[in-house]
Amino acid sequence: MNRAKSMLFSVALSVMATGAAQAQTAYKIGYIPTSIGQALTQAWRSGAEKVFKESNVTFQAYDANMKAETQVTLMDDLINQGYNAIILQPADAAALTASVKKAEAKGIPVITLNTDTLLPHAANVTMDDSGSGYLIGEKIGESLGGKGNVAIIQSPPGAQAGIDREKGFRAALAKSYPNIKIVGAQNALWVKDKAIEVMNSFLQVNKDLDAVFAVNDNMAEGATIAAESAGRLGQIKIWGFNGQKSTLTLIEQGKITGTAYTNAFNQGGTAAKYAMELLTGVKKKGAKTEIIVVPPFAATKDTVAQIKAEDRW
Amino acid sequence: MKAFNWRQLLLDLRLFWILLLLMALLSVASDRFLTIDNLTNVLWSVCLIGIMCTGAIYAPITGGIDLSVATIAALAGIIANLLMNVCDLNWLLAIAITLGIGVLIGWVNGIVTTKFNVPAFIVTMAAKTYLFGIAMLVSNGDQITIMQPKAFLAIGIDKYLGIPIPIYLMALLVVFSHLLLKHTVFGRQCIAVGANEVAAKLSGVNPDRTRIIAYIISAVTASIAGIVMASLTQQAYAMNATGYEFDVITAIVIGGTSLMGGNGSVAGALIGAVMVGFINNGLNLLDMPSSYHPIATGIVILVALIMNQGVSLPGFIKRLRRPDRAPGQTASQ
Amino acid sequence: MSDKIKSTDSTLLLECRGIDKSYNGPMVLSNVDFSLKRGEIHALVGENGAGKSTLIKIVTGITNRNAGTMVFEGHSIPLEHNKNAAERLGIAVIYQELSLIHGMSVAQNIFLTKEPLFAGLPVIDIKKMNAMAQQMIDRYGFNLKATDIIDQLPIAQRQTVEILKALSNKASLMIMDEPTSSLTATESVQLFKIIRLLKSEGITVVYISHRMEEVFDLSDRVTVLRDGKLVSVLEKDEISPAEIIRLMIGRALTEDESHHRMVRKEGEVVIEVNNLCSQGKLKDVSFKVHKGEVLGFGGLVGSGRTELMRAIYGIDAFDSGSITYLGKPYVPSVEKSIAGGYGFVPEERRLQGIMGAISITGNIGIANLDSISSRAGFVSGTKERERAQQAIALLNVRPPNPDVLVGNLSGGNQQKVVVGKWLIRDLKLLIVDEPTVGVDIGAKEEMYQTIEHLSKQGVAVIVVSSDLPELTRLADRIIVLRKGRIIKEFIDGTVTEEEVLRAASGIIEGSAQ
Amino acid sequence: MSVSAIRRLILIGLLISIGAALSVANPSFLTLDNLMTMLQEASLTGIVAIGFTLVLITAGIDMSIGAVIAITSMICVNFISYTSLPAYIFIPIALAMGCLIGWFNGFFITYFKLPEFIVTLATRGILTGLALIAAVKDSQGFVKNVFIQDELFLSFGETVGPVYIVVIVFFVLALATQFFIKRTRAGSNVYATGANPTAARLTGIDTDRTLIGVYMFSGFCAALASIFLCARMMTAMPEFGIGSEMDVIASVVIGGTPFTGGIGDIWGTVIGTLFLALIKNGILKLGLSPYIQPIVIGGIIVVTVVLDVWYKGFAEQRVAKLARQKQMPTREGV
Repeated sequence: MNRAKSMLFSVALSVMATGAAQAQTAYKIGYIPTSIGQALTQAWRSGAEKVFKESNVTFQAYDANMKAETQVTLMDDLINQGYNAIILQPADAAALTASVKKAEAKGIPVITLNTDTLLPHAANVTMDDSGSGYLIGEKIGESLGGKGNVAIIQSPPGAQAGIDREKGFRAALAKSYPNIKIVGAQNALWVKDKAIEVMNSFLQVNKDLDAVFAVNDNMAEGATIAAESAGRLGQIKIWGFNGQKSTLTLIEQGKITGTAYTNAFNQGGTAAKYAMELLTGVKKKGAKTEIIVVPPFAATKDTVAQIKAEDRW
Repeated sequence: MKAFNWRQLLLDLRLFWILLLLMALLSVASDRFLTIDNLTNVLWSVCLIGIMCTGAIYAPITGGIDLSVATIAALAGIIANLLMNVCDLNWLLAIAITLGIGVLIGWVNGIVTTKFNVPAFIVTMAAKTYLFGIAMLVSNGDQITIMQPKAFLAIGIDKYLGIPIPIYLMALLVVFSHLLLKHTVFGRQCIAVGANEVAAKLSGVNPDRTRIIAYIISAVTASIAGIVMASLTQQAYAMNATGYEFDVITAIVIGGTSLMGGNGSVAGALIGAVMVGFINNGLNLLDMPSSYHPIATGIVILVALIMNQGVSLPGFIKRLRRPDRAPGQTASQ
Repeated sequence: MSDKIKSTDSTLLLECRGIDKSYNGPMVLSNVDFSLKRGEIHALVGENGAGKSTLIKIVTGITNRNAGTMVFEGHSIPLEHNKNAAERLGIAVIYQELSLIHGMSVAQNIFLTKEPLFAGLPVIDIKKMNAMAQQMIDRYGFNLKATDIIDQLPIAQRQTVEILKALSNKASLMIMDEPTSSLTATESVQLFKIIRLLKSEGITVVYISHRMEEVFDLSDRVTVLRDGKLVSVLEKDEISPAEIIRLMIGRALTEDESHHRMVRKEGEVVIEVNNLCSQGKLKDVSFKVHKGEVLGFGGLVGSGRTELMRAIYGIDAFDSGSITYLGKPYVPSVEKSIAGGYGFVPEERRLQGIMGAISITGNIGIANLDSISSRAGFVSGTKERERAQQAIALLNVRPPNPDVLVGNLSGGNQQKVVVGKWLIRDLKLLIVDEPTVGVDIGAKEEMYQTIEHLSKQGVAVIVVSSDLPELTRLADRIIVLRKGRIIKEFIDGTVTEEEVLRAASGIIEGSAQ
Repeated sequence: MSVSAIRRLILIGLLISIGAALSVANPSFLTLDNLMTMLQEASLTGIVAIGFTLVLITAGIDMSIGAVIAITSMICVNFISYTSLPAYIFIPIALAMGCLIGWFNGFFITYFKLPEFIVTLATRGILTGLALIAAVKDSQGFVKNVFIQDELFLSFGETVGPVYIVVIVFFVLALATQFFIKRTRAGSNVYATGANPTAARLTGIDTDRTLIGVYMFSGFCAALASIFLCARMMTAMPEFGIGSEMDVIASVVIGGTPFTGGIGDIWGTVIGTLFLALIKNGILKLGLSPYIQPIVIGGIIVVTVVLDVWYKGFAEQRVAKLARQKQMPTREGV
């Protein structure tokens, strides 16, 4: 069902794209992800670049090194440089709210990715962290038959995207599968090597661990390495989040059970198109943030084949 | 072998007792702690830090510091992958070239520190910044998944006799580095340069050359760690190992090496790394929130340092009553 | 044996009686009396290890006496004396440059911790401070500016800053420990003027020196110590260099000792230096050293002696000139020199000689890495230890434990380690720069014997020393440097300390400089 | 002119010429808005750098400053979320906490004679953890970053005319600290302790007390910066400031304060801070790839410090040579 929705959405987008291509005025659009060097943010960037290639846009990416303070600095700078629009992945909702407000007050539309800020702005293109977490919760619950032990590999405390995912996941278990026990939740700092360490300790403590949910794919891949090394990969269902290319391959190989796949190219493209439409006047800014949900797709061994090669990032 | 430094041995042993105490505490706290499996896992997880320590220790021994090790590791993984999977080189050759680039990086650090007389802290801190940029540039900012070749990937994960290869590698490097430091001409020269550069120079040691080699060794072991990390995580990524430099320095200092130079203990650094590994592992096993990890590590650093200064708990309390006499050396000049 | 001290009277500034001191062991001072009159220049003399510095430390409160009474300006000073109390009483020590803060101006250094403040505010009145400092400087006629930064001043001027600092503390007693040891002759003369000026201001000066002429010229009274005991107190009219030396060493010098007979040794030339020049340091220096010869280098500090040694050892490059070593042209570098059979004992032991935090074994091993390691670069711990023990036995290092950290040894034993690391090598040329500074008297004698022994074995030895008795005792030939040039060479026959000193000060055959 | 004055002029010259080049490269550089933002950015680092300069003058180092920023922001946000105390009450408490942490650092360094680097690194770890524990949590126990709406508190992030308050505070603090270290006895003690601790003790300076005071001041400055940072961001995060040590150290060292102690002043740090802020701000204007940016920044830091060290060595050698020639006219002979 979800997949159908997303397909529909893609079609709609490609129709809109033709309209935006007419624009001839030169625009400067800035892109501030939390960190430039991540599969997800790279995919967003490529998606957006593809859209902007068709029009006269300077698209400049900035690296915030995972720090909200740096993002605020960059926002200020882009405002001062007179950028026409900004695509932002806030490291934290509260921390970026003031900056986004400032930009909007200067007439610079800000389109946020995934994490929304607290005050109204142009748009939020989101893969719905919380909803996707919920989806994975349901999938895991379903596959365990409503009973078993689950561990969570967390993001650093305070990282909002990770928190939203985990919250959604916990909500699903609490609501539909109260018999599933969450036996541990540990932070692996978004990275693989820490995830291996954390997973190892999960495996030590829980001799009957049934499933693991890692709030991003990197950590899921790390968990897989640890489980495989301990010879327990077959007994444990590992779920990731994002759906990066390497994870999809691992799903095909049967090592990772599944991930909440989002077409990040598409998501970046959507944000880019929205920005162009605002700039060319095709769309008017509303009083409230327009929330565009790019629905997640639960990629598992059975469904992963449906994701086309060109949609893998 | 009779030329054994008993003082150093005692220091190492003292650390060893702290380590045993920590292990005892943790095994009381969690029944999962004291299992072969778990201990192997801890060793496995401290491998990267441990490998970096074996070389990075030479910087403080000669009176410097190397803050760039983590970034060198990330860069090494990226370069190795580039050579293997883009340039289609044999994996062994790729590793050799990567280590060669490590030598170059260390050489640059060493040259700027010695010949241009810039403090090592600043040199390696700046190196950390620009090497990160180079790593991003070479990898195009991507998280590259390394799928090939199998032999390369085996370095990080494969086991021999139930023990992961990186542990053997770490053990090998620890032994190698220990021998280098304690039983070779170069080791003596490093210690001499750190203890008194002028005296060393007048005794025929070339301080600049010694320092440059120290930074090269540091960069090479960092590269080895980077290769192991790339293989273990099957990933070449500029943000790999972020922040490891502080863990490395922590381990080295807990191990009894002074940042002022002139002494050092590779075994101590390994114990330091394992100690930090145990704390993290113990807290993980107990499912404590990750916020407790840095606190516990910080406290262990302070306790280990104070004990290295030769202060016992009763002595400490006694001194608190008579604060006019501080422990440790008399004047720190 | 000790002469009676003159009667106690109100003119005495300081009166110490029956001072005993031991540092957990032998008595360093026993039953010493020491008194100072107001406004006198009082020399304190004695051989190294006679107890001069301990006595000074007791007076200034750096260490405490075990027994005895001390009265300063009528105040009885308790056994538990301390430095701050001494300072408050007006006792000051002029350190070489220890107590000055680099990077600060003269005025700042003089008034550190007691800077003049704006009325009632915790704010330093810099103008006033500079003016006060300048006023002091002018009053004593020093060639200084209050705003000069310490780092840019030569040693002599730094010393005057020290003196000013003490004066600003309202010191009534100023103790100068070997104040001329790092001064040039002109600077020394300048210092003597200052000391006399201080005297005229009513300040008592205690002057410690090895240079008999200075003592003779300056002092109103002289206290002589020997082996921790008071030998004599000489009044102005009793002072003569010969008498002081007699009292210091306990007997009159024989003709042989005061006029050391030098022996010409003409064997194989070990090293030959021709026209060595180094800009601003050395000018046309040429000399030869033969096998088994002890060549002494005299001259004042700063005359280029140390620079010359560093150049022929290969530490500093020189501009022109040539060196022939063992008959072959030689361009020195430290590594080559060591491999070729040099040994080098540097001037400043703590800064250049020892590695304090490392064991005796390590200190000796570092210069012998070639002989204790295999070709692959592995050090043999057994061999290293053997060699260390060999050196320890050879020089009688105490304690004879190769694992002891060198920083924990006494000065003399530290020096033995520095020398010892060369002795176990196949030594052909040993350069020793100030071999016995800060070395106790027993170790000093051992050091001399070692050098004599080496020369008998055919090692060429170059001794650089400011200690003239040392030079005349050891050397077979003496070269005196002045301002980077060889000014005089004493080859055959006899030489007196006075002759050496005159040459070093530039006074040759009446032509004063 | 003294060597240090020339070094400072060289740095100012570089600052101005890079600024001029940037104005040509991108007109948006030389706009009031941009300059003000740059100054604000510089001031946030600069306030911390002022405290750090004093630490460096005593030949120490303080790695905990970033973590102090984090913990202070958590203290503030806790007061805002859980109490109705006004900002003028809890801000002094937060600043006092900064001092307390500094005292803790200073105590371990002076009492146990432990190396500064590692003590403050340990404190950094402890504070990092405590900040996370102290963070405001939601009902499920997840860290929740509060959007601050306390007006008095937020007024710290406002401007007076076009100038941000933090900039004014930075310059006032710089002025006051410069005055303190150059014109008070306590300030002289700081230099003396760094240049020659033995001599300082001989002169009767309580070096331990001076050191503790310096670390307290460093903690205070970091806490102060934290308040402005929170006001600017309108939130507080437990990660605030962590990792910012490196910028601070780079600023101070570029400003000419060496690691060896006894030398340096606040104006150097102000220039160094402005220099680094200028580079960081300017590089964004050049349209460079984000990958190249760290290479350029790292390179500029190294080159600047190498130049500075080289010039200093060169100048000092010349001074020494002149002094030697004055002392010993070799040409004349005897």
